[in-house]
Amino acid sequence: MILDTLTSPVILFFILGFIAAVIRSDLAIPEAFAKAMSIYLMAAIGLKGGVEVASTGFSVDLAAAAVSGVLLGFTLPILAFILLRSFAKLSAIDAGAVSAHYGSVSVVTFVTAIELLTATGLRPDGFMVGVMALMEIPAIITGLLLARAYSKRLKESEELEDDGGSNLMHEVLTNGSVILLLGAFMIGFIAGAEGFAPIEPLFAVGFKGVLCLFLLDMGLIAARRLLETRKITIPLATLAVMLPIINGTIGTVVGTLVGLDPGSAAILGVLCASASYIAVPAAMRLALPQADPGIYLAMSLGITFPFNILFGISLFAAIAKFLG
Amino acid sequence: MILDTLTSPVILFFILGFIAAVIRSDLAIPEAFAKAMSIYLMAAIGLKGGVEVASTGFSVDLAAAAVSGVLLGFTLPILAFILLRSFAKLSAIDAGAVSAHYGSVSVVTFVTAIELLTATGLRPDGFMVGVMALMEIPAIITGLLLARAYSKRLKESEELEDDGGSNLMHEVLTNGSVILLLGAFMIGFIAGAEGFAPIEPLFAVGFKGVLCLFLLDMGLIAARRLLETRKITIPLATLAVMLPIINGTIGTVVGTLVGLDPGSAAILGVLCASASYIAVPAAMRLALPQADPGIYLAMSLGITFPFNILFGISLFAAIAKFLG
Amino acid sequence: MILDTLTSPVILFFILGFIAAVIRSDLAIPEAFAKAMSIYLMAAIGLKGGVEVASTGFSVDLAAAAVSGVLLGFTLPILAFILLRSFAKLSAIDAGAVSAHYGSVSVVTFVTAIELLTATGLRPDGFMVGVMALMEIPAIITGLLLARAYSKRLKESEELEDDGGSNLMHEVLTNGSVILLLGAFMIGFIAGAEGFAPIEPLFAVGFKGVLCLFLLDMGLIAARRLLETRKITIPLATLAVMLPIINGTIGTVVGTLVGLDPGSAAILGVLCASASYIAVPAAMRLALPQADPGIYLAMSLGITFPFNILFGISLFAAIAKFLG
Amino acid sequence: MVATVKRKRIEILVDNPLVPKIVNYVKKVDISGWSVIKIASGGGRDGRWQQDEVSGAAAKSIILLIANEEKANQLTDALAPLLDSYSLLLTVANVEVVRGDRF
Amino acid sequence: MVATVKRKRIEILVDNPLVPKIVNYVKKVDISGWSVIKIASGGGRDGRWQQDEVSGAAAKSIILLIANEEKANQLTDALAPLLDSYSLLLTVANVEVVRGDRF
Amino acid sequence: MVATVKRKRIEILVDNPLVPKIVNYVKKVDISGWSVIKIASGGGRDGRWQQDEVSGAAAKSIILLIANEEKANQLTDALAPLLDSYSLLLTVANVEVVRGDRF
Ligand SMILES: Nc1ncnc2c1ncn2[C@@H]1O[C@H](COP(=O)(O)O)[C@@H](O)[C@H]1O
Ligand SMILES: Nc1ncnc2c1ncn2[C@@H]1O[C@H](COP(=O)(O)O)[C@@H](O)[C@H]1O
Ligand SMILES: Nc1ncnc2c1ncn2[C@@H]1O[C@H](COP(=O)(O)O)[C@@H](O)[C@H]1O
Ligand code: NA
Ligand code: NA
Ligand code: NA
Repeated sequence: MILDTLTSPVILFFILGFIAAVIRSDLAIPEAFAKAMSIYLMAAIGLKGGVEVASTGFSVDLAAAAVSGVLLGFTLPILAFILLRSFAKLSAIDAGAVSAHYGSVSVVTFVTAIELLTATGLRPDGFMVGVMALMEIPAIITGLLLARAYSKRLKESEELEDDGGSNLMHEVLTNGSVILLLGAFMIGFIAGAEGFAPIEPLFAVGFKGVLCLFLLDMGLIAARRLLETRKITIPLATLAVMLPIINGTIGTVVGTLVGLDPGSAAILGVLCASASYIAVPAAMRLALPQADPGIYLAMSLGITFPFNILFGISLFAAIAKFLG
Repeated sequence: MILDTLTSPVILFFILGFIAAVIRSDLAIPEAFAKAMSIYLMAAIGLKGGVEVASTGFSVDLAAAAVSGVLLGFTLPILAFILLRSFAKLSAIDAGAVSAHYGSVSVVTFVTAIELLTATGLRPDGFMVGVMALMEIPAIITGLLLARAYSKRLKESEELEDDGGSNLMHEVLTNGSVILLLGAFMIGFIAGAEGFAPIEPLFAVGFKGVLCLFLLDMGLIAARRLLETRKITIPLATLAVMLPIINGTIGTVVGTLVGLDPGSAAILGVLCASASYIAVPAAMRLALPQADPGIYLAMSLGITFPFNILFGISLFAAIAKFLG
Repeated sequence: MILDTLTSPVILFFILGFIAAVIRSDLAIPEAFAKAMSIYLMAAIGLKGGVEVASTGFSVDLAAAAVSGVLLGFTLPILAFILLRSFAKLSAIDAGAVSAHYGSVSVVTFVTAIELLTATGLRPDGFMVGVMALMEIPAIITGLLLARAYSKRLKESEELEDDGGSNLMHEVLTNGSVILLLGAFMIGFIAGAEGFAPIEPLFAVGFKGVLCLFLLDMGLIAARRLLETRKITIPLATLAVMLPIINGTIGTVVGTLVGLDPGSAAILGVLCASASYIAVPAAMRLALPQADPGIYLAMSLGITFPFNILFGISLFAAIAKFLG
Repeated sequence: MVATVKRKRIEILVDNPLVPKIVNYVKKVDISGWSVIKIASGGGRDGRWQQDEVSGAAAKSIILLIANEEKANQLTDALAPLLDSYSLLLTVANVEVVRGDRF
Repeated sequence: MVATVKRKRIEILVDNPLVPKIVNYVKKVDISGWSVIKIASGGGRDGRWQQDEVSGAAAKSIILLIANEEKANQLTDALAPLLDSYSLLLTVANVEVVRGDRF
Repeated sequence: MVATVKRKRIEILVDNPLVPKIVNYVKKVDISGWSVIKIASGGGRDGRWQQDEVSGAAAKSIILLIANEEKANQLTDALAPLLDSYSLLLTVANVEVVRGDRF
């Protein structure tokens, strides 16, 4: 499947963007266009997921996937935190912030995985969109708790900003991408296949093409992050590859154990392996301003994202197939 | 039809946007994307209207609708002005500005109405797009004349800016949305069904989906306007619901009387009921800078727009059906 | 064909934009939307060209077209330079900058020509996209050499910025549009018809419609350039029409002589006739900051672009048909 | 060291639809040029607002001008009667302009 | 000539996600309003960045405030403890505000 | 009250394609960072222009820099020869930077 992956236009556009940035081309996707594409992609997958659940109904699998996803979101950051502290010698604040990213999920990695898996016959269940939306948040809580528990500096300054907690929870729960994903999911569910039909053309016809252009932009961004960073040490770079492998394997195994079909188990693996670069960075900037964005963005955007797109997805698909 | 309306994805996206803003989510549609969608929607409806008129030819109905639309545009603001002065105690300047909004039209309300009416079998005539474009302007003139006639303050400062008049008429007649609607209408008319065919895919395939995403944004904007406003009194809020009901009923009745089919009569009602939030606010900022934008934007965007989308369209459709 | 041209929606939208700007309408296409459309158009034509070459294979024609294109790119600026110096009395610096524009190419003129030629049965070969990408750069080199050779002022200040040369070559070779065109061409070539199929809907369905909206913007921009300029003399305006006619005729003749089919020969003519307004202006601002952008932008965007769209394409098609 | 001249840096915060009107005043006073910067969001007595409104009528920009003191005064005098009705915010600061004789 | 008053022009360079937090401080000090300007790109100790990042977390804005000296001082005092952890850049300059009594 | 230091606020108005070149000069002088703000539209001797041009070659930005006087002088000296050919507009103003020792 890796070869299939590497000659798919979706991936080739990512590579094109990456190369363009490496040779320092001035190619750039306007910010508003990139945001428009991400809104489109999220609305599309939310709708499709909702329509699918409307036709299949709620199932034990759905509940199993949702519960596993949330539990993994809460617990995976602990392992990441330990490794980041011991192996990469990060401060508790930075380790807490980074581990929150790795426990949460990347929407684009998810969408790309859906495309690649579907193309190779491992079509995941529609409800995994909902699972993804649920998995955005738990790791933020664990990451913050870990940072607070192990950082002296934080404990001292805590009085200063007592209103922070409630603000943060509100911010995280009403995060734009969470609302849009869950909202579109609900709309798809309410409208059903019939109500969805009139708007389907836009969301079906354009989907893969838009994903190409979006990954072109992600390639540019990932490479520029990597080139500009001055914060990535060898242990950090190593963990940015090891954490997705470990988390993704755990996720795929758990998915298989709770009875998901191979496609859905692989997607659960991809979700665990992927690191957030939208919701969590914004939350961390707010809740842990002392943490260094140079570290968590370079790791999640610059290394883990390309790794998952190019290799991770195929790896977890292989594991899921082997187990399934 | 109200139930159909409320479970249509187009409307559900509006509600999603509204709820997202109410729970203070940071969900946002980039400004450039919103403008792009509005350009797309206007070009699409203009083209379709022109193509349709090219195939049906000019008719008595068209002339009747155009003349009624323009006359209603000139006269409806007078009623609004009286109610705003007497019932809501607005100053002559503010009342003039608000009444200009209610005499003019909202493109998005029109487009949404076309979708909802077509879905329920009440397909309006293609030429109504042209009628809408013609109805954007007259109310601006009436609103300004009313403000000038009844405001002492304005009369005194009139010498200061004698060049204002010609500038304003130019500004209003060359307003981007008017030019785009009429221009696309002309292009559709010249190109005809055959010339339109090669470009139809873009404008047909995406239309309803784009409308969904645009209404998502409108929901966000309407709710934020409403939440941020400090200018809306109970009488103003009441009028923001009553004026569309009154104007819309008048429009539907007039439409039926001049011989339009029920779909077109309902659309004429919707046009009368809708309040402008693009062309008129810009014109008012220029021509009546003393008027308070906080009032007219909150009324037209925050209350009247949601009212029409959720209830008004169904109401005028029912009236048109009953009369037709 | 001219009549067909002038009633095609693609051209009508250009005219609409032009008229809107002339009557000083405030109609505007957001910059981010315009850039998004140009990225989409370049990706689409690159992909299609690559897919086509993948199915037809490399051919003698392709090599002949590529070599002629590059040679024409290097040599045409010389003629332009002589005319600009002698007839329009430009300084060596300005003449060098302008001649670089006329030796390079305009992507939108190319795309519009492809559409119009295909519609009239003169379908050009897919590899012409690659030729276009190759033709963006050579004229920049010739233009700069000419300016340096004939300008005293430049020779004196040369020591000041010795690092300029290598920077410039890098800038020009990694120019975003060159990378995107060639990159998409490569992706289309690698993916082939089969790999392209899943993403084709976006790039096929939307293409002509997007081109319409893009030309609407180009009409606005061209007319605004023309209205705002204070730098265009009658000799310059004359050359802005004569240079495309001369260069386009040379290009069409050369294309026919090296054995291209009439459609491809006409496209080579269009490429020679068109003047750059994206890659070259940016390169000139960097490499010849002393040159006046008011001159080269008004000529290429304000006069030559509309001339080619409205008349040039039809002219070179007629010549190619006559010769072919 | 390079020669500098003292000039005024004028900032006018204004609603987008009114920008052309202010620019007309700038031209009348014969200031050499102007630059417009968009405000992304803001807040005041009328509550918060963001640029992402379909209706651009409430969005704002800053017009930035460099001018000598005389022209700066002429402009502020010309705009003073409009300050309230247009709800402009007009500030003037001192700057050194490097080789700025043409402003 | 038109009357002017002396005021402070405060610029706060801040990461986008933190803008609402700073605005809360502005409101507590009771400054009449604020305006936010987007930074398109920039660079510092952490290297270059551009606005066009999917993750808006590293993008920056400038919050622009006109206030009298007293409120300006209150605000800078309130923000001082956050300067480092939020890596704010906070500058204060003198401006004349035309008919600016309400600021 | 919080400690402030006196610094220079430099604004360079420049055509977009030249921004990287100016940034190179900024780095040579070792100023700690820079921020770029887009100009949406403007006008001068060459007539009006707007950002929404396909060709970005005529669009403009402001590079904003906070630096101490010494570095500010070094930079203006370095840029002076380019002012005319690049048609830059370069202004320098005084600001107080709160806790700004690192600039
Ligand atoms: N006095 C000024 N104040 C502010 N911006 C200016 C001024 N003069 C020129 N500009 C800006 O610099 C650009 C080029 O001016 P010019 O070189 O005179 O054509 C204009 O489009 C404005 O954006
Ligand atoms: N003190 C201030 N400093 C900076 N910007 C302000 C200030 N007051 C008002 N504004 C801006 O002016 C707009 C209108 O303010 P207002 O007229 O008070 O509603 C606000 O939305 C802000 O963008
Ligand atoms: N001296 C400066 N002048 C203007 N902007 C600066 C300066 N230093 C830093 N910045 C801005 O602040 C951001 C963060 O800087 P830093 O904290 O040094 O990484 C940079 O990306 C710039 O946008
Ligand atoms: Na994860
Ligand atoms: Na109305
Ligand atoms: Na050419």
